[in-house]
Amino acid sequence: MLIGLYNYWIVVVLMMIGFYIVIAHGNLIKKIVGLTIFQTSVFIFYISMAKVDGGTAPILADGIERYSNPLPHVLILTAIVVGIATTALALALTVRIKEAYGSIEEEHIQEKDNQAC
Amino acid sequence: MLIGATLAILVSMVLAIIRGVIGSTLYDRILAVNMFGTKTVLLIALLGFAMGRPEFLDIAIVYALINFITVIGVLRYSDSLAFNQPDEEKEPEES
Amino acid sequence: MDVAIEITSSICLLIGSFLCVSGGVGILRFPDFYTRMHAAGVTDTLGAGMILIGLMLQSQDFLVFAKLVMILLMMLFINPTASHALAKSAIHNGLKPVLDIKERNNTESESSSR
Amino acid sequence: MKDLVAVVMLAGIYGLLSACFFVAMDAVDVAFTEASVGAGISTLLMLVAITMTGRSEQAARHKPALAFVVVVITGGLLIYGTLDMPYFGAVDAPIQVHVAPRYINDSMQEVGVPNIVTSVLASYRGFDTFGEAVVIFTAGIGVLTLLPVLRSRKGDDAVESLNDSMHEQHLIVRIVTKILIPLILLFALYVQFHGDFGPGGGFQAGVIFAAAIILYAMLFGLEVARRVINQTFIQFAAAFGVLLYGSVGLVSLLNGGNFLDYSVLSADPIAGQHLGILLIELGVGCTVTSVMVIIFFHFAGRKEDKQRMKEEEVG
Amino acid sequence: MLTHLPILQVIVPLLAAPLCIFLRRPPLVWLFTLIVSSLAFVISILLLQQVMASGTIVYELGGWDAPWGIEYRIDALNAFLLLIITAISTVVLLAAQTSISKEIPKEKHMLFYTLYLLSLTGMLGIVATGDAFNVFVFLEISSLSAYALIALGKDRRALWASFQYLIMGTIGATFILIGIGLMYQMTGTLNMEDLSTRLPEVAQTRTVFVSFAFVIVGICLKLALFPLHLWLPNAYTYAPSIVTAFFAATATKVAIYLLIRFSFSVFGLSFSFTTLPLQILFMVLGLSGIFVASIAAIYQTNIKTLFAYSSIAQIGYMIVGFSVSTVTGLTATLLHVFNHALMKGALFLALGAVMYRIGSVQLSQFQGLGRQMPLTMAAIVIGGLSLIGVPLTVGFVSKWYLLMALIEQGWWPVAVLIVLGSLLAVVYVWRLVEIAYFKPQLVGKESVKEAPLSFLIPIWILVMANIYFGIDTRLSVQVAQAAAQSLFGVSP
Repeated sequence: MLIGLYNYWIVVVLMMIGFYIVIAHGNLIKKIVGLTIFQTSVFIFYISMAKVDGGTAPILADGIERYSNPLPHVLILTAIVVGIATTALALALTVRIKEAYGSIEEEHIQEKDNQAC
Repeated sequence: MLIGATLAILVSMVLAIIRGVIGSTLYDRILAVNMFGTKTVLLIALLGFAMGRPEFLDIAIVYALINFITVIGVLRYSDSLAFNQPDEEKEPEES
Repeated sequence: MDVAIEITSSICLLIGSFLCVSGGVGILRFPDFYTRMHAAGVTDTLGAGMILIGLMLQSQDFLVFAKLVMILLMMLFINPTASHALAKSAIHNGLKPVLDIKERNNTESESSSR
Repeated sequence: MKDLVAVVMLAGIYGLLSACFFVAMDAVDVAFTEASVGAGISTLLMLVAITMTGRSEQAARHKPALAFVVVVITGGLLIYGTLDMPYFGAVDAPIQVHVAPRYINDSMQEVGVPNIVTSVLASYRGFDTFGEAVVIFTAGIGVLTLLPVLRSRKGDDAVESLNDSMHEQHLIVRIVTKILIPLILLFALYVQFHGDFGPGGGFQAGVIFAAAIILYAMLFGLEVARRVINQTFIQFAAAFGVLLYGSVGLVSLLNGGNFLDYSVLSADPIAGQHLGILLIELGVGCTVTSVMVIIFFHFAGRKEDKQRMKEEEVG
Repeated sequence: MLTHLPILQVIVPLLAAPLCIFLRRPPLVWLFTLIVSSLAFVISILLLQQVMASGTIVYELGGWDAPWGIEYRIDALNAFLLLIITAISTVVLLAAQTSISKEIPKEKHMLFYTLYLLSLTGMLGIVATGDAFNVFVFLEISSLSAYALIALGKDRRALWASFQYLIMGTIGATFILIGIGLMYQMTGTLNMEDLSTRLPEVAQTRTVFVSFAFVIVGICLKLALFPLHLWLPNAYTYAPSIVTAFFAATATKVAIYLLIRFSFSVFGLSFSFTTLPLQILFMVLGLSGIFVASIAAIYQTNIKTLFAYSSIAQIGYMIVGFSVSTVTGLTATLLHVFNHALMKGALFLALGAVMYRIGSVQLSQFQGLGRQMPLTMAAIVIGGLSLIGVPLTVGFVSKWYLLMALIEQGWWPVAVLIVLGSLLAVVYVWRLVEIAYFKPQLVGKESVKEAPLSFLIPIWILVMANIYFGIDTRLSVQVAQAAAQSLFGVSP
């Protein structure tokens, strides 16, 4: 079991590191970096599923019998695009937040909001 | 031999990462990233040969390009990065 | 003939690997940024070149060979340029080279507080 | 680690590493994309953003204990879930025996493209890719709304002087870049049209194309690049890409097939598939290039506009 | 062309979005968007008719058959949701041009409509598709445009709200992605129909259990179910009024749809509700959502926040109906989805009108508005009554069905709690009514006039619908029942 699944476990650990950064850090840029790590780890997870022992890249060529599963690759291509779209939007928001609040720390922003109320 | 070279590249990648983590100045980190990128290009090329399908060298070319662009990008913005450091932070380095 | 190519290629790869590892050690162990850059810059270009030549010798396909040449050319272009830009930028922004270990600490804090 | 630049750099390294992993896992197309996106574009965008938001993180955390508990529970759950999964690399896992074999065995007869990933991406699951193009288009529009161009300017001369220091300083880089940019563009075209046979395709080509333009903008000044690539034009180009993709679908609809059924585009189904894939890859490439350029121009432009406004206030 | 209706439903607004960029002139773009949205509405009516007459419609995209290609699968449930979304979108758009003229700078109007259409596309895509991964793609289209739309709000807090929503939404989407990945790992397919036949074989594995958990938690983040609701109040409060009206009426409904689709169709009833203690869990979460959110609503001074909390409470009702997991319970949930869209659409549009005239929606600003803006305030009152569940309004119908479902199962205590929860709604609606009708006018606000017609027409369309469907319940109940029955596999 250790041999069969260790790959997934490492990915899970990576995922959780990303997830932890997202929810525990107050700095918005760090949150975004965490989000990227989280998502990238999910991509790794998908790609590991696709691997077949003795398989090779799913581009047809003569004399090759076994290919890895192309479907997760396709899904992850789409997911990567979604990821960069989210990152770009999040960064744009961060820039605007910095302009509006003068800070990109969660605590400062919440303080300022409470004062305004 | 290919495997050996791959291992050597991996070792130097690890060393580059360590430098990237220790950093100490921004330029050290850029250097580490740059070196890491170069090593990645080589790693991809070697992996292609080791796995018996060397026709995927396009990826290596992209890596080389991207690496260059990243370094230029960092340098382009490093002026304002150095400028932008808030005063309350005296030593941003060392985690 | 094949054996000769195989041996040449192996030697190239061996030299390349050695250079890469030594570059890695250099970037880790040298005292300041400029010496580290020297280690990395020099070994990167030559080491990468050697490895790529080694691979070229092994390639059967023409397209693969052409791509390897392309990578090599780009490496020769890009690496020195990047090193040059990096060094120039560093010195421009006031990072001073350290020649004496004792001076190191105070120079570094000076440079980063800029 | 409090230095955000270092954080971003290391995140870039993480992107490179995961791309290496993808190569080792046979996912060459994904590695291609991850390299250009994860290590390239997103690192660059984060850097530009950091120049505007400040470089270092402040203040220690308050109560990460709760977050830690949540993370441990989620992680534990996931590991628990992996216990019944087929082993890594198993040949008889459900995903290897159910849907995928048809792609691997029949796609050559049905679509006629050696790169299975391309045929699945563009034909079998073409609608997902359409969605992908729309997602990136949405991001472009979102950035346009969030970071509009701030224009209070005297003339373009002022801008030139701003970049002078960069120009003089990096003369060699500029010359090398001048040589490289045509090569990069050529390579992008190669990736665009070679996607049927090797790794690559519209998205990757778009990113590389955009990277060339971004490189140009970084070294020769944003204003110069903006003059070369008109703002309205690039917005049109982004919209055009999505429309091209959509209209391929509509044409197949009018020819009596279902939406995005390329077989009806030509008398010979395989030729039709080829034509359809070519066109939609072009559409994706067009949208991705223009959106990436839009995003970068608006990030970097925001920064320069603000700098200029600050100077005008002082002056 | 009729056979292509399912795909036209989605691609008409989708292709219209980039066309907006070419049109550029705001009034033109508005008209165009309105036409496109009405077109989508017409398509959804036709679809509903087809489905009710001849059963499920399957449409294979790209001409590839199901597990290999992506398919659209429209049954009564989808068609019902499609109808709600397009109807609300069209009605809300009527007021859009007037409302955003005061809230959004002119040069962004074109982009606003583009984003609006994209977000509409995303929601329609989620509902129409029969492919699990396609859900994720369209979910992201709708979310990304939602983040940008919310950030268009005038207050700087809109930015922060949007950022929080972005983080939560992306985590949710990534969780769904993990869940779909695990599901795919165990079955080898992404098609929902195919999944539902292949999942029972592996239903006892831990992997499927975890994948279910991740999908459900991800959806609940999007749904703003009680403990995961934190992003919602701010996002609704600071977004432009039109956006709030549109999202409050549709976005959470789409999430409810996903919840129902995944737990009933994909994983199957027996897995979702027998193997797991989901029934109790959702019951508790739903009830606590109702109480916590209603009590929070009572203490709000910003009316938009007040109704945002009330939305969370209403989601609680839907979840309670869902957790009963009988045909009647599900009918109640679907009815409430429909009815809540009508109420909240009307309420938030009316608030938009107030915002247009006064420029604020603070409770104190409402003093004496009952006389100055009688039609708008009357609409708010009727909407509020509907929220409470007073007979002759739609709110009553869905609560009635909910109570019936609970009593059928013999869950008396829960039924009593539901009635108590409704009483809390009386409190917060009354606060508003009291201030608007029984307090003197504010000094300096005498010149405030009734809202312009472009507001009153859509508001009253929705209010009339509120009353009409409260009296003549045939259409909504029939469709909801058909949808619920098809999910339980009972032929109508």
